Amino acid sequence: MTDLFVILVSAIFVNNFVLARFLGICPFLGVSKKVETAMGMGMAVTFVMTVATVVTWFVQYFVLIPFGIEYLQTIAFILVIASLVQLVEMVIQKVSPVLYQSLGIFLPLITTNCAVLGLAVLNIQKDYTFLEGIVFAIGAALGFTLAIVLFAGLRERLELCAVPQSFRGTAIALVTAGLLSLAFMGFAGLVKG
Amino acid sequence: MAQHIGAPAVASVEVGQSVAKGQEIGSAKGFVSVPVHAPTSGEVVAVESRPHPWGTSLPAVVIKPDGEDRWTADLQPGDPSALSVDDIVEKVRLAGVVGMGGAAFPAHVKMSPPPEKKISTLIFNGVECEPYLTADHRMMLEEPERILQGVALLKYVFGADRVVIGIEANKPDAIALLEKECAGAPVEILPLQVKYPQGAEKQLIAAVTGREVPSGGLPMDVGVAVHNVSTAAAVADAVLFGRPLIERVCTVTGPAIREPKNLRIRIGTPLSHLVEVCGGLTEDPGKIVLGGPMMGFTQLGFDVPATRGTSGLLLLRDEDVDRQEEGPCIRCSRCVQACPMHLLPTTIAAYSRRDLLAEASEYCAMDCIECGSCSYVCPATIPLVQAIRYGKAAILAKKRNS
Amino acid sequence: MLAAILSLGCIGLVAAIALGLAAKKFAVEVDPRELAAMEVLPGANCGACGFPGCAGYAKALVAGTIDLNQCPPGGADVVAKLARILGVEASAAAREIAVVLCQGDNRKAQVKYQYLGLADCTAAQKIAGGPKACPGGCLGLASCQRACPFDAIEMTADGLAVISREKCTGCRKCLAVCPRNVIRMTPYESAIHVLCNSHDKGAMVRKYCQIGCIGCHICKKTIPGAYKVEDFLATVVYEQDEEAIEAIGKCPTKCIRDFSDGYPEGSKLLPVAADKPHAA
Amino acid sequence: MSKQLYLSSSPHIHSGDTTSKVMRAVLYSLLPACAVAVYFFGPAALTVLLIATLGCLATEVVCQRLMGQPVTIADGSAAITGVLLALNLPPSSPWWLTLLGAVIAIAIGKQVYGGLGSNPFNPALVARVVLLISFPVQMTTWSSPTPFGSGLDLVTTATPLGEWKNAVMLTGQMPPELQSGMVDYFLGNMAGCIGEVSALALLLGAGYLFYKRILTWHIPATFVGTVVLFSSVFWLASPDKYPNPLFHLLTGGLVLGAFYMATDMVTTPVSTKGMLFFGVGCGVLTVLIRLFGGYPEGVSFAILLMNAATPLIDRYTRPKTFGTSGQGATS
Repeated sequence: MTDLFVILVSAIFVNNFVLARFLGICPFLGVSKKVETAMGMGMAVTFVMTVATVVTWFVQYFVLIPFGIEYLQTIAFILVIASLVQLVEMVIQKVSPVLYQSLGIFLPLITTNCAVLGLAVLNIQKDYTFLEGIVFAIGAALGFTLAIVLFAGLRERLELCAVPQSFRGTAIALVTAGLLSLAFMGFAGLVKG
Repeated sequence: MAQHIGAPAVASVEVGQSVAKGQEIGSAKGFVSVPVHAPTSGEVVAVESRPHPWGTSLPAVVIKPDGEDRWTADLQPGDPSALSVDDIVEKVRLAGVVGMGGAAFPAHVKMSPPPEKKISTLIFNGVECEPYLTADHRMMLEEPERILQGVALLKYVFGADRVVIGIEANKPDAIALLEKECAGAPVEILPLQVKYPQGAEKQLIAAVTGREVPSGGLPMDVGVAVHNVSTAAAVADAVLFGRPLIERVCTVTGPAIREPKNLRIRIGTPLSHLVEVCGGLTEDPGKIVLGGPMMGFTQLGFDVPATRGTSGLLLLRDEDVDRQEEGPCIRCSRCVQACPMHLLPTTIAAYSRRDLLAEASEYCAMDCIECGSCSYVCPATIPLVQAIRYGKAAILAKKRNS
Repeated sequence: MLAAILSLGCIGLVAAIALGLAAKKFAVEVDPRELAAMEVLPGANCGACGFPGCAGYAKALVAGTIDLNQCPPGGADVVAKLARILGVEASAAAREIAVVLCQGDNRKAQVKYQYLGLADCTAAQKIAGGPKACPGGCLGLASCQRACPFDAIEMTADGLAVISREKCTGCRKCLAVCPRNVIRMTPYESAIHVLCNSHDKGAMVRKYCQIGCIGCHICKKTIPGAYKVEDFLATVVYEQDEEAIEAIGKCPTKCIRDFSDGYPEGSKLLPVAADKPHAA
Repeated sequence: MSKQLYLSSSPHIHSGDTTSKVMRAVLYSLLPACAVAVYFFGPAALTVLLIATLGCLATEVVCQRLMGQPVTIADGSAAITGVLLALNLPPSSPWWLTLLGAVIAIAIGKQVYGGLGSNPFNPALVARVVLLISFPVQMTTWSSPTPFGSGLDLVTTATPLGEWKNAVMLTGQMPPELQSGMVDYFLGNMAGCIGEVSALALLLGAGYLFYKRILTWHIPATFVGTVVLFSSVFWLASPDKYPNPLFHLLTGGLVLGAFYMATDMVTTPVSTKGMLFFGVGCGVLTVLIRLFGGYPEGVSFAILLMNAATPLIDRYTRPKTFGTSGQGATS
């Protein structure tokens, strides 16, 4: 139980996927202009991450290892994740066209999102059990959501600031992301994860 | 002719015509409108556009007084016990009575709430609406009978169970006098905390009844009607004596005036005359403000007339005018603490200035009462109220268009 | 090797079937022409077409409810492309640009009071009709400049808005925010304008502005067809302004200006060599 | 009348309080802390103070010149950042470190965001954390205080919090003598950053700000209160291992942080509810990082993290608009 908790906290704060591992920067920068959109993206990623973990775990232990083809891990995982994302995309487009509009190109980009693939690979590398893997996935996804929502809040505020012309847009967003990551360094060593 | 909120009256006299004091010289157009009356007897010398306190030139009737100050013959005194509610309201409308606090909203409109809104509490506003002004205070000290006659009439009109006169606690003389005057009458005199904007309608209602007027609603939504004490006196004049509203009390004050005074003025008197009566200026003023310092309008000169809503004339010197350049917001949150409507003035202002109207109205821009508290405390001297006002106007315009 | 091919193939097959089913179940119709139209439009979302952004315009175009020439920033080029996508004939709109009809900056035109507060023309206009004594003159608080999505408006040091003839796309955003209606749409080909917006009588205008139109009729008398005077204000008749240039030197207050010769005083904009057919 | 009148929108009077007056009051209130710092750490502290302040002012001038904006160092905000940065550095900081910090604080912490009022993070803390992560050796070389004129050189030692962390790492136990010097801790007679050592001097200054009504109680009270409560829980559970709340209160940068850094108006919530939440968040994070984190001191990180959360806090703690609280129903 403690182990699971440590995994969770570690994934959310200490080894935050975005701010400490620097995975998933693309949607982090792309879909963080509004808090609502960021929340939507967070949820989409949470869903994809959790399901992807389940599926890739099964693929790894029931297909790749038995057949001795672990070297095909990357290809197999990308294939699985890509199909999953397609599925999510279709569902969102049907259920919430507004969210679909605002997520734009970044939704399909989760396909090749290093955060999702990284999660799947890390899960295998760390020899997590099925349950641990799921907790890790949820933690990572929550961490991603936390980071992107915090960041979206900051960017919404920046909209009202007199940021110098040359720093507007991505430049100031990157500076802010850097500072946010700096603040998250404070969690270093909180738990050994 | 624009003497009140709503459609201005239309001149009904011609040049050369001789008019008597109290005679109708402008007739009302529409429901939210009241007639205008000659403040004295004399000859009409012009019917044309003249500078108006609102900053533009508006239609006006210029009367040259004949010095006789003769009342018109057709005043109709009324016996309150013989009049129906509708009769009283009609008399108030014909007399051109408007809210005397400063907004000058026609009183008869306020007195005709839709039948489904039961008014249980009637509040009389004896709280000075703004700092510097003392007109209502003088009114209460000098003419309590007229006020109380009006109070009784309005109580009858609304059929209210509870009648309260709210007065700021720092005016013990007025409180004592009114308490003595209405001993035995079913009227409460309620001393209220001294703070701006206690005299604002919604804040007054909250202080007296503990009820909050819902956002976007009117006092009648919480079963309350609010009238200024001076309005009560004007109602009494109109109903009991048939006298139209042709005079009011106005505070002339400020550092640039020699002898600050409360004057009983005829509507239409040029401001220059008020200044003369108060001993003239001590120096060239930096700002001429009609109304109070928090919500009044600045004027281009002294050649505009006093209107029914002229509660004060404030003359500031150059050094009283805050000319500090606007700085960036440092989010000190003083405006947030100061806002009587519990808004975030700095956020609304920032959105308004960037024309982000959807965001501004989401932050309840339309609930702003423009009391000026936020701008007053802002250390960066950001014109918050002006920005919010700009945003409100834009939001309204957008709503009208769609 | 076989295992690898088979297993990956199976995974792929399962995924393909799932996606295929989902695609049926969650299908959403989008007109491809709408997407194509979006590609062609400038994407500035300026709103000149009257729709919320380019996407809204594209939708309306496909629905066939409006003409193709509602996008001034796009110009004839975009109209042609849209016509190809939608398969209809293009009707090219004549290029119109906005001009500030005023030269009364803070040095040339009188100011009736010192304005304190929000640096915005609409807000200032509410305070006794704005600080400029002239009821039609440019207030110089740059509301139009902030509204311009194309950076086409310059504010001179003395507080006068000047619109670049080259950068202006005719989107009319500045017209909407100007409380004094001093900005007008004019044909791009006409570079000569009477730069005044005051309908006051000549004597009044002289009192508050050195460079305003006093309604003296001299321009109209010089070239009768090219000018008209209404309510003490002369304007160029843009349809027949071929010889308007002849009257410029005659104007006693110098309020007629040929923009192909130079922008109003104080502006840093440079005139582009005139491409109008009747340039002198 | 020959001269022109002023016309403007209402209101026509102003409280007279201005941004620069506020800033100046904050500067004055920091004087006692600076004085104590110079007393305990001698000329070294004075050098750091001067370099940081002048560095910040110079950076502000350069940045604003470069961007073609009016230079606004007169408002005093850059000077405050400089002093606060100095107070957050160890007395033995080399000059280049201090100067680098000043440049980071103003250029990256503030000016890229558009100057005063726009920065989401506290500039001084941004600089401190950047330095702490980039130059851990210089930033954690502490000197024991050597009262002015005692003629002693600065001696390298550890801060009380650092000592505790080392001891717990090695033995799992807290050296009991750590908790014996509370009076010294209160006065400032301990190792630490220049400005954080003397709770007494900082409280004096804060008292002045309270009197001036520049500081409100919300953030400091909830911040300190949460630290005390939260650390009490651990202390009561295991008094041998965890230090008592008073130790938490007086050592490290809690007082400096709670009264000066966490109350920076620009980077904190505007509503009362938001401020309370902000204070609690800072408190919880501080204790967590102090007791379980890799760094001995968590105040800076805690405040930065809460700075990051400020827009969200603002969003969800908006005051209820008058007339929407449901008290309006006709009774």
